[in-house]
Amino acid sequence: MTARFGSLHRLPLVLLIGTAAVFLSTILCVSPGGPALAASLPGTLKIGVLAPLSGPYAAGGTSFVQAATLAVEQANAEGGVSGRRVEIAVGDSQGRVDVAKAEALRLVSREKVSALVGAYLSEETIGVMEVAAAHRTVLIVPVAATAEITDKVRRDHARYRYVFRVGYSLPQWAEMISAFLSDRKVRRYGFVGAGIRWNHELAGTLERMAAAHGITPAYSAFYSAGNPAFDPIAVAAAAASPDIVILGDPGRNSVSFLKRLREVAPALPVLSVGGALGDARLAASIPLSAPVYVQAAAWRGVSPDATAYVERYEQRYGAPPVGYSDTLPYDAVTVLVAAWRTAGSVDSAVVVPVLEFDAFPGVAGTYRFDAAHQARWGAGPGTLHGTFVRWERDGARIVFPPR
Amino acid sequence: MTGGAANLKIRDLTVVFGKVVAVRDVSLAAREGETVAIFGANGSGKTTFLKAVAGLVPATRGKVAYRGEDVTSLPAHERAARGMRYVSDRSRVATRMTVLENLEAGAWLLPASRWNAARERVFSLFPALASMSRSPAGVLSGGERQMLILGRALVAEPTLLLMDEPFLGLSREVRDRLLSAIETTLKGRATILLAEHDAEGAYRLLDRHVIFRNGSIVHEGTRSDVADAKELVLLLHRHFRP
Amino acid sequence: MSPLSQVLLDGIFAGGTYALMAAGMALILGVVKVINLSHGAFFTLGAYVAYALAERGIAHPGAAALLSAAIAFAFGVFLGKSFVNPIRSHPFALPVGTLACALLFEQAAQMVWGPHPLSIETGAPWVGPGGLLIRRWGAIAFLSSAALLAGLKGLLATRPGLPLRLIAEDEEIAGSLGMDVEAIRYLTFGGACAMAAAAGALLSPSGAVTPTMGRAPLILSLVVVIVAGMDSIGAIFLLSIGLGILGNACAYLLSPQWSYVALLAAVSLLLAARPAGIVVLAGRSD
Amino acid sequence: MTALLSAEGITKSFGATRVIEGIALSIAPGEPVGLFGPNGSGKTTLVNILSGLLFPDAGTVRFEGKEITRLPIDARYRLGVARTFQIPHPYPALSVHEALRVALAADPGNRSAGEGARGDEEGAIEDLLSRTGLFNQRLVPCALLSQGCLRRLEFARAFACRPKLLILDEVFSALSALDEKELLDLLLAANRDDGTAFLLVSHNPPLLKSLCRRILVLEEGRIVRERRV
Amino acid sequence: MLPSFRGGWPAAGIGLLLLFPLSSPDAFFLDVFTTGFLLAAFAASWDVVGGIAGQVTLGHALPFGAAAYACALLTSLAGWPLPLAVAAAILLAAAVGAGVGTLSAPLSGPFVALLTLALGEIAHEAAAGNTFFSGPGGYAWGGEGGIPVALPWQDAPPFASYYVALCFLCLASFAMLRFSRSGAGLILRAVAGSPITAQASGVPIARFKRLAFTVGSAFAGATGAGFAIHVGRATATDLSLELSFQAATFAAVGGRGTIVGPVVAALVLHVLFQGLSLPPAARVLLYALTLMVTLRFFPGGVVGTVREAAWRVRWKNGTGSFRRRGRGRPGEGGS
Repeated sequence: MTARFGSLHRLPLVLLIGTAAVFLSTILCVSPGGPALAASLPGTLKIGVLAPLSGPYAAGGTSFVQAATLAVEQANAEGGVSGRRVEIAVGDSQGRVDVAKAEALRLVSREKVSALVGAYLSEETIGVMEVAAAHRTVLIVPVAATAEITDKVRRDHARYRYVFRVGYSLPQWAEMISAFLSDRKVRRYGFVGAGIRWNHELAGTLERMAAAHGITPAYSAFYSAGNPAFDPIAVAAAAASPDIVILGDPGRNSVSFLKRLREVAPALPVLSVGGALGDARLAASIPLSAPVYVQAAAWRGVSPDATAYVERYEQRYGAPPVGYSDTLPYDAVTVLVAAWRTAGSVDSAVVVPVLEFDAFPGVAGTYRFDAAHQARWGAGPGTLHGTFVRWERDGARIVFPPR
Repeated sequence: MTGGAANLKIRDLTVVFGKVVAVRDVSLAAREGETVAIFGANGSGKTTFLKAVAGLVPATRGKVAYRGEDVTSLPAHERAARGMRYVSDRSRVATRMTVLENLEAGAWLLPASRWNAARERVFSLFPALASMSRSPAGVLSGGERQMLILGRALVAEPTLLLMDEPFLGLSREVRDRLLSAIETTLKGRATILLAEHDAEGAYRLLDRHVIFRNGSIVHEGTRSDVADAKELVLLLHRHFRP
Repeated sequence: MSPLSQVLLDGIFAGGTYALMAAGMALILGVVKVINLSHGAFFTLGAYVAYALAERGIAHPGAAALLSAAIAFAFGVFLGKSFVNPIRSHPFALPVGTLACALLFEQAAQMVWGPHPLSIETGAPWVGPGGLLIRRWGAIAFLSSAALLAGLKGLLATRPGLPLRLIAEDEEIAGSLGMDVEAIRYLTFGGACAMAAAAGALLSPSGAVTPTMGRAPLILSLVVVIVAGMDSIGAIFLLSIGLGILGNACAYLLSPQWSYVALLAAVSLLLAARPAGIVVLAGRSD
Repeated sequence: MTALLSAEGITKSFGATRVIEGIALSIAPGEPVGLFGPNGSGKTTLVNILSGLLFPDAGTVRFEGKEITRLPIDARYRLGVARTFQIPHPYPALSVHEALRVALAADPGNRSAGEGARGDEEGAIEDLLSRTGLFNQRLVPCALLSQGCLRRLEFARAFACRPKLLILDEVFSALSALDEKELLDLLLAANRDDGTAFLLVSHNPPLLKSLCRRILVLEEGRIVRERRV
Repeated sequence: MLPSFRGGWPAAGIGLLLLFPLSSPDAFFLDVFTTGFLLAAFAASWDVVGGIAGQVTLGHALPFGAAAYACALLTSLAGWPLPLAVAAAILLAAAVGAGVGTLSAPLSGPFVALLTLALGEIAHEAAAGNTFFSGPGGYAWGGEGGIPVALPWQDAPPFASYYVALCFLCLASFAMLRFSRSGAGLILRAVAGSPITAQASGVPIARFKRLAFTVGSAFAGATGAGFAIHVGRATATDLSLELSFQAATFAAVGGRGTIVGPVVAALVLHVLFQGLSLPPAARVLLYALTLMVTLRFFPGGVVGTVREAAWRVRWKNGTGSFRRRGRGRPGEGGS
């Protein structure tokens, strides 16, 4: 008797009930409005920080959280926001869009954060954007550079107006690199990067922008993470005899590639677009037979703020920041806190206009957002513009922009 | 039970696989140098019994004592180190190893100094193996494989030989060759448990015989109980067909 | 120096790296009959040991290889004895179990040494005949994989290697001949892990040391081992070198982005072309 | 009378070793034929070629006049050529009943009949089970069966396609006398009542003589003698 | 007796899952469960290929991702209505499965795993490394950012997603269970158990292997399309080896060839390790340790080990201990 009743073969009945329940609850839960912001909590204010803390991207994600932590401490040292302490709540996005979305939901619905900062990879960030838009929560994007983010803000401002990017857009990266190449009298460059969309787009944008300076690409190659064939790339890059080789979005692979390249072409200069090569711990083992340049958002010595930040970071974590993915999250939190202070509230409806119209000083410069909520670059002192440094045996030296 | 000092004593050995009781409360003793033939239909538990004695399958219950030492809890390789050798059916040669390597594996526990002599002894018993010693065992015929398997046991100079259907599917000629090899090297020197179908072949070796049915011993007899192989066949026939 | 010949020479070296990993995996596959997905983790372990030594001023790859081999052997024996051996009878549980072990190690490495890439100085390459560069790490990888595989071949051909081959063919018989099969299995597992760690230590200066660095070489050596099998050490070596050359030639002549795809496609074609050599019954005449 | 199965010029090598060479044989409908040969004479290879598990390097195999040289074993089974294995390879997780359902599902007549044939299928299975004496074991997973039962299951599986030709590889070796007798009776009954031809491979001459009308003797890959009983 | 409750537990489980959202959990929990349901359906679809048919595939993300990408491209670029795009995506996944099945049918054992791994990785490389399509914004689509799915709604209420995904999981696993117990499923289990005997019983094993790949891939495709809709985007992760491994892991822990086992394992492991919001390091360590401990003590998978034990209990006293029954379904006897 029992075998007949409960068996999975009787599932249709259960499913019928289930389907009925689906319709019932869909009707039930469509009616009430969206979730309320937990801005009115007394005591502390929470900022949700999303970054990959496990798996292959854990290095970038860890630095990301470290920078955000310093920023919050700094904010609290300056008295918090209207006397309320600021805290961060961390979510591990694991490099996956579904996890990033789920963690963003957790931060918003359970941790009751007032704003989000993150995520690290482009796909994660685009997923988190949807959560931010749905919950009308401010999201500051420090790293992900894809044009899709700002494009969405431009096209559907009403929905995505909560999203601001302090990180650099591809044209900004490309513009800066072109200026630097021009300054170094480079005529032909080689471009090598991981075979991801970001690098393909950077290479394309750079080619267009550099052409204005009369600089042409001599070689470009994208490698696969499954079998990064660095030897042939290094040989081919050297054979094309460019004046400099640019490494796009480099993680640990940049170190391996640089070693391969220096074996074949010891005198060929290399420019790393941010990434692991800005790491002082690595610099000691990098072959420096020719210049190694690193493009960074900020560096020790660029401004008093930058120097102070680098020193605090080094003191806390044992090594200076690499200048990009562990500097911009600091600025993201700083900008957010400044906007809260100005607005006198953490309510998104009030904070968004403040972010849209005010200027916010940070380590890398002063942030002003354009119509697509992308931080604008400027030429004068105090504006955003990025920095190039060159590694020497005893540390890095700022070489661009010229003072 | 026959008199004399039994050097292999098995008491109430039981082996259960899942739901199947393969061997049920079997007690058996064998004296030094005695050959005991184990007859039984397929599935009557002969193979499991021999493997349990050799330590290749765990005994569920019961005790195996060899030369006064309880070896029930010892793994197969430690029993082998005490002179036991399990001689499997002919499918169990390492086909990708050469004949010589198969023999050498058999002499794994033998001091290196005695290896050359042991090898030559096997080669003189089975000249066919000597001529093919460098070939992979996979090319051997069935009879040659059985010679190799027996040779692999003989090189180790065993004191207790557990033979599982060594003559299965062999021509009379090969069988006689194997029988005489066993007679010249081991008969009277080592204790032999021989599980067989072939009453005629086994009759040449046995001192005693037992008959298995459904995992138990149903009949025990001595060589003198049967006058010749034919009578043994008749006896077995009676027991196999209830 | 012609770029193409340099690329092909580098391909041989790259193949040496795969062979170095594949040798140990093949040994485990043959004797323990397990596809060990934690092999890459032991490679990573070796690299971290080398880094830790270099940081303390002992930048000698040989010393690092010895120390890391000893550490990996200990861990490998533990893993083999208390995890792999008991669940061997469920062949499907083991790839997943060893993968979990690799994740465990990656996370532990990240907690001990941090997630950031670390690096050891490479040293200058040697210049060979015709201006060809002989990369130091490449030469090390090639020579040590050649030596390792030759040693393995030698071991298997001599008396001490007999149990390994017999266990690969028929464990029960090995046990009945007096070989301690369980012990030989976990010792082999430990030994193969030690080989992976030594490889990691030797190759650590060639790139960056990170917790997940073992993943990429794992996949490629897995490919080598499954296609070549344990039977022929020579086949492992040749296939590794072949894949190395193919990957590099493809990256140079076609596109680097497709070199990984080209390797996998080549292996797929190899499988499609001769599945008959692999089907169970074929070739058994008796 | 046309031959049920005929083979000509069958040759097969593995690597450098030629296992069988230029074998020709034919089996008439309903004819019991024996194949005798010492170990290593190529019996199993020949059986594999005749049953479609291996394809010959040269030569042709015909069944009822149709060439089937490169027809795989499953297609031959559906034509009515069934074989048993010397060492049964059971499906560990399937019961005896299920194992026979698999064999019956492959029968084209059974499959095309659709759901209406379910009763027939049950009937056929019960018939096979009772003929082979496996009825009491029908729900037991194959992994728990004894050797004798596995051999019976091999027979039941082979009979499931109502074979015109049975190829039996050493089926009676290493069996208890009871098992042996029952299976022999089964085979003889099939031969007598349904006109099933069989090719019985064995190294047991008395057995072959008692069962077969004709015995082929295989040595070193060739048929060296043919004895009529 | 324990076996008599066998069928009751799934019903109770489904009832609890239906009740759960009414206990007002937060949106995050609902999201974790929704993803869990999809992963569970994916694990079950792996089990059709890797468990029932015994073709251990490491490229099961291929049909999953292919359907996700098809769903995204057809809705976003071609402007197809969503149901049509989903149907097309499932068909595409089935076709991909048929193709993979055709290629791998002559292979056995680890070679199947290797070939499917290679095919999956090739697809992943193609998706991760290339920007084939230009979206309306003037920037490229594809690559690591993936391709959005154009949905007719915005911000689906988590309740709705939860119930739809649960409903999908129930229907899909019910269908897969029925398939595994059908005649074709029986033949596939025979092919998994012993290909030689199946072949000698007249089973054209290549065709049935292809069938298993096709059916399993169709379900994987349905899950992939659902996943893309839930996440709002198809990304290269949908084609990754990690995802294939994840499915194989759930099957190993739950019990291969049981369908229910992988579903339960996926739900429990996913909800446990995503839902508890542990610190990342603790999560990875605990996840790995749980896997190792489970496999150490249930090497046949939890459901598989329990089922085998029940099996042995039932036939404890040999072949005569069960009653003669009528024409019942074998293997489903209650005592």
